[in-house]
Amino acid sequence: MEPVATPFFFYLLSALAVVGGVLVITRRNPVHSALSLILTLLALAGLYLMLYAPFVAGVQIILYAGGIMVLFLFVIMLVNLERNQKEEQFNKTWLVGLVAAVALGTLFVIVYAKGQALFPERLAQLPEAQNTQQVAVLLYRDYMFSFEIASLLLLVAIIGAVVMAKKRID
Amino acid sequence: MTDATKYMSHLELGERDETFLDSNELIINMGPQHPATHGVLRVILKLDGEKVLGTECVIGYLHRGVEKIAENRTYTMFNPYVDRMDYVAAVSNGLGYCEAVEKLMNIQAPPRANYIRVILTELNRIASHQLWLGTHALDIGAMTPLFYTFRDREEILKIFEKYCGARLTTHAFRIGGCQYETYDGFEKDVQNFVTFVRPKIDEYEALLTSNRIWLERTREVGKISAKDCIALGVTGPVLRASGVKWDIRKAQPYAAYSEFDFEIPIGEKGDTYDRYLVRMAEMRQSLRIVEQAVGKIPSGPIMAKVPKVIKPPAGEIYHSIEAPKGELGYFIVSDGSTQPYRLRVRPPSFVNLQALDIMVRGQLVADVIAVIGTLDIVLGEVDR
Amino acid sequence: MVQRLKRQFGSGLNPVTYLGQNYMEVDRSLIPEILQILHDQEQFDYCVDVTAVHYPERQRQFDVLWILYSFPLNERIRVKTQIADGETLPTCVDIWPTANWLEREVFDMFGIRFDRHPDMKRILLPEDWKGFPLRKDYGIIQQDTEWVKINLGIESGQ
Amino acid sequence: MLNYITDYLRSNTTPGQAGNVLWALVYILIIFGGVSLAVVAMNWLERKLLAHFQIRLGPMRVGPHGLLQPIADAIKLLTKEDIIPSEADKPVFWIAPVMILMTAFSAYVVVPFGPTHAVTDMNIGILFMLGVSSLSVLGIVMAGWASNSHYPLIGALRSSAQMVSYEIAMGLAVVTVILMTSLHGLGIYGTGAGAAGTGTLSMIEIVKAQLAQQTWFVFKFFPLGLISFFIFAVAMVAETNRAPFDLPEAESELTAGFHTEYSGLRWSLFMLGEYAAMIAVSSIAATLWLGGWLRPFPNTLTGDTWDLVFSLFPGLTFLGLALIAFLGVIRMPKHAYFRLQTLGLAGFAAVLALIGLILFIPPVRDRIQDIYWFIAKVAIFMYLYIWYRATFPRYRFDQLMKVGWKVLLPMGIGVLLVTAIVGVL
Repeated sequence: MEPVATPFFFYLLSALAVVGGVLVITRRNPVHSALSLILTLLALAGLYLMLYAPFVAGVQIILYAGGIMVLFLFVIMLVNLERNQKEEQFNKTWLVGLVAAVALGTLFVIVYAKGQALFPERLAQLPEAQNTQQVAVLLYRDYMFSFEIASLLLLVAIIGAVVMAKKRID
Repeated sequence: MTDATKYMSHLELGERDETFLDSNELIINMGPQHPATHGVLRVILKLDGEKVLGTECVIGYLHRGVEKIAENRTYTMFNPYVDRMDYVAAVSNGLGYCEAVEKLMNIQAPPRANYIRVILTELNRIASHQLWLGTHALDIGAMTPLFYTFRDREEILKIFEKYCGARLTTHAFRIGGCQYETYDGFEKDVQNFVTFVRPKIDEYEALLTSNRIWLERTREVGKISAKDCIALGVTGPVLRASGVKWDIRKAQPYAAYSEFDFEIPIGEKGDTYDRYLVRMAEMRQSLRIVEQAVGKIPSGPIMAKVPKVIKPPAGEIYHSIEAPKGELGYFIVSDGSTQPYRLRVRPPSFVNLQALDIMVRGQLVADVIAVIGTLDIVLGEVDR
Repeated sequence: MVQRLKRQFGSGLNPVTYLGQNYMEVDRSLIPEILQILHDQEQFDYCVDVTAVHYPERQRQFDVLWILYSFPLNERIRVKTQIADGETLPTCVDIWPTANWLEREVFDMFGIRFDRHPDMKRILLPEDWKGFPLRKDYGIIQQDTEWVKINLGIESGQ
Repeated sequence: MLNYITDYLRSNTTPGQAGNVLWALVYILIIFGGVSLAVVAMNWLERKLLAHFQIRLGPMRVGPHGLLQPIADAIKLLTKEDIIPSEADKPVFWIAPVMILMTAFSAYVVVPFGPTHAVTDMNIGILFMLGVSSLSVLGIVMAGWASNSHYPLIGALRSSAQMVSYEIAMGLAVVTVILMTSLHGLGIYGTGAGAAGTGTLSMIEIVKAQLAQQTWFVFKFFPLGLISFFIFAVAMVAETNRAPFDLPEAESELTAGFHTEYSGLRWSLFMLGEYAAMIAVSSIAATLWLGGWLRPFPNTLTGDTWDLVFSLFPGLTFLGLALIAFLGVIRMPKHAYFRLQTLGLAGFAAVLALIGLILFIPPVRDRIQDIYWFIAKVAIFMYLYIWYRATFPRYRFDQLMKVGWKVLLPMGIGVLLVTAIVGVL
């Protein structure tokens, strides 16, 4: 597919993602935060598409935006909101947070500067049509064991959550 | 929402289900403007998620003080008022009132009048049940039966209109008999209606009786045992669906009911589905009665000898009939004047509505709607 | 049955039959006991109605009535007692739960209170209604007149 | 310009695939307009059909046989007062209907109306459709929450719980079909040339696989295809919140569910979104199981004669509709009052007949066929939607969940496993 106005869309999507991310932490209303997060996730899906990874983009939309965030919203709606809104937004750990953010940012910059040679000049030209197959091969052939371990872990987590949520059975 | 808590006093009885995921308790107002409460009934629901912990009915929005009106009207003048209580079964109301006053005055309506009364009352029972079926099915989400039942109910209303000029609040009977002689072709009309509506009732049943979704929505929903029914004074089809074979038409026959052959359909479990089946069977039995009555309607006068001014001797009387909703009773105290000293109506809907709470506890919100529908209340009668 | 009760309670109970319908006039003090016996021993398992009649010129202004029915016997009976204004009656909700709303309605319309009733408040009329409409001395346009006086500033809306 | 058009029409790719922005835009506009028009038509058809199911006449006053009723409705909705509850969360309240509408319409980007008639042939087509339609839950949740009122909130919670749970069954049914594109098992199903599909998520490739395997997937691995189709057909009704799964909008329980507080234009956006979503999922079903744009019996009734016969269908359909309209003209009451209406109906019939005749012209006939069959298949689903609504009572919420989790989900997994086993055998 001939790319269309690639830089424009890249910057648009990145800007959306950043704006969404900022809104997530600045909104007082948790529902608004969650909605901003969805915006970020959708922008990221767009970026994946631009990287010729449509399968990842699709999964991003279905799982994160469509599934997980809906559950998030569910929980937020069921929990009493009024109390949360009155709470002070930035509590005393904001300094720690800031330090951590700066450290992470520096790390990114350093890695990018030092290891620029590691990144290919251009994107590896994977045929777009085989992206899904590639993901499947990686997951189910090369990294099958770790994939299954991860799913087992999730299962354990689910069972644990149910057990914890269940108060007691007489 | 805030003032609802004021009425919640006895709702604390509901036990909290702590066996599964903890969730918020919610108090919800259903009505008074709600499509499924059949009028202006307001039900305050205390919910745990979608589970009903308790209900409280707030009624009286349609209270018109019928009993006070009666004390300020003569016996004849009050007759049309009773039609306005259970307005979908106005004929039954009129029958109960006229018979109560007749009993108080110790007069007997002539046989022909009694036959006309039986025919019209039973037609009215069918109309009432048809209306119930349509709205009940609509509440559960089946839109179509409503139109079918209204189409067929129309035929009954046409007969009423031809007989006495009114369709809904008929004022068909007078103290001592009937005002009007049957019109030409009355028997034929009724006969035609019976043959017309029999297959139609099968049609309703074809849509619903074995419909899986209908079964799931109505079976095991709003169960009430015979013991609870009796304790709560519930009468009519609701009582019979719980397995009590009791019908005033058989137990203490009035009008000409002792002369007809019919059965009392009963249910077993007392759930919404049984009540549905009982009412369907009742429609068929009513058709049987109508058919028999039209077949052997005697000739003769339609009015007993009634004094010009109705002035019952001092005394009191309680007379009840089997209205489509249950036992409809009139308790009249006379002081020998032309106006009742006290007239009390024992409304079936009012008493039956009390059972709502026991029927929906522990069930889901959607069941409340099914149960309100199956109780077949008419708010005009609940509030009077 | 009535004879048996008559023997048991003597002058407090007066059985009457009018137009083929039985009722008994019972002294106020005997009410709880008689209702209990009617339900437990005489099989009157269905309370059809609870209501009252107001006789303002009498010393004891109210007749309170219980209309009972027995499914096994297919028989109706009325129990009637006289009480004065302000006097209370024991509730029979624990005998017949159906009396709950019926007693509330009696309270609503006549202002007769029932002791130990779980939820004694108005049922058909609003909570802030003044007066008890089915008493004979309740003027039917009193509410109306009051409203027009306050809201329209005229003497009567009639 | 004309050259450009004819050039394009001769080419063999979708505009998106060819990177042709202009044509992609044209297609988007056509689809947007067409779907909106279809929704309007559905509005009229639903009212009319429901009415006839229920022994009524339905709209009869606005235009002959109420044909102009949707327009009247639209004018009414657009000019209605637009109420936003004072306690509502305004921005979210604003975005919610737009969100629903957007997701419903963006699903059409990958719907193949014909081998070349799609905006783009995305290689994750079906995944994209499922993903985008799952986003509409967000719109519903937002609407319910933003209204700041009990009924919409409960309606939204119900609705989203319902959609999230039925999505799983739906996904399993779809995966079964994707397996079928690459499997042809046992050698008895589809051994024609190119029968070995490669397994694909692209909507167009899925239809092509059905062509290559010489079977619609609803009949493949009988009865496996049929069962997965059934699962999808049930899940799809639940997914679009229609009867008998219309709990979020159960008017006897929750008044109008999540859009109780909406009015006027915004409310109509919800309706537009709902119907657009219905058409979108119906087109998934038609594409995946009923062979998309393929005409019936593409393999058994072959040859030029049959091709000709089937290519006459579009024209015949319109002529049939015109005939019905003409019968309506004849049955119109002969009264001066109805003259205008009669003329209008006659004009409408004439337009239908004209379209029918145009559709007989060979070049048009050939080009329109694919689209015709696709739309015909979708139309069957739309009719079913209305039929359900007239016939079924409504499920209770826990029963609905039970159907989703305890019936459809195990069935879906079972069918998936059996398909895989049968396929590799």
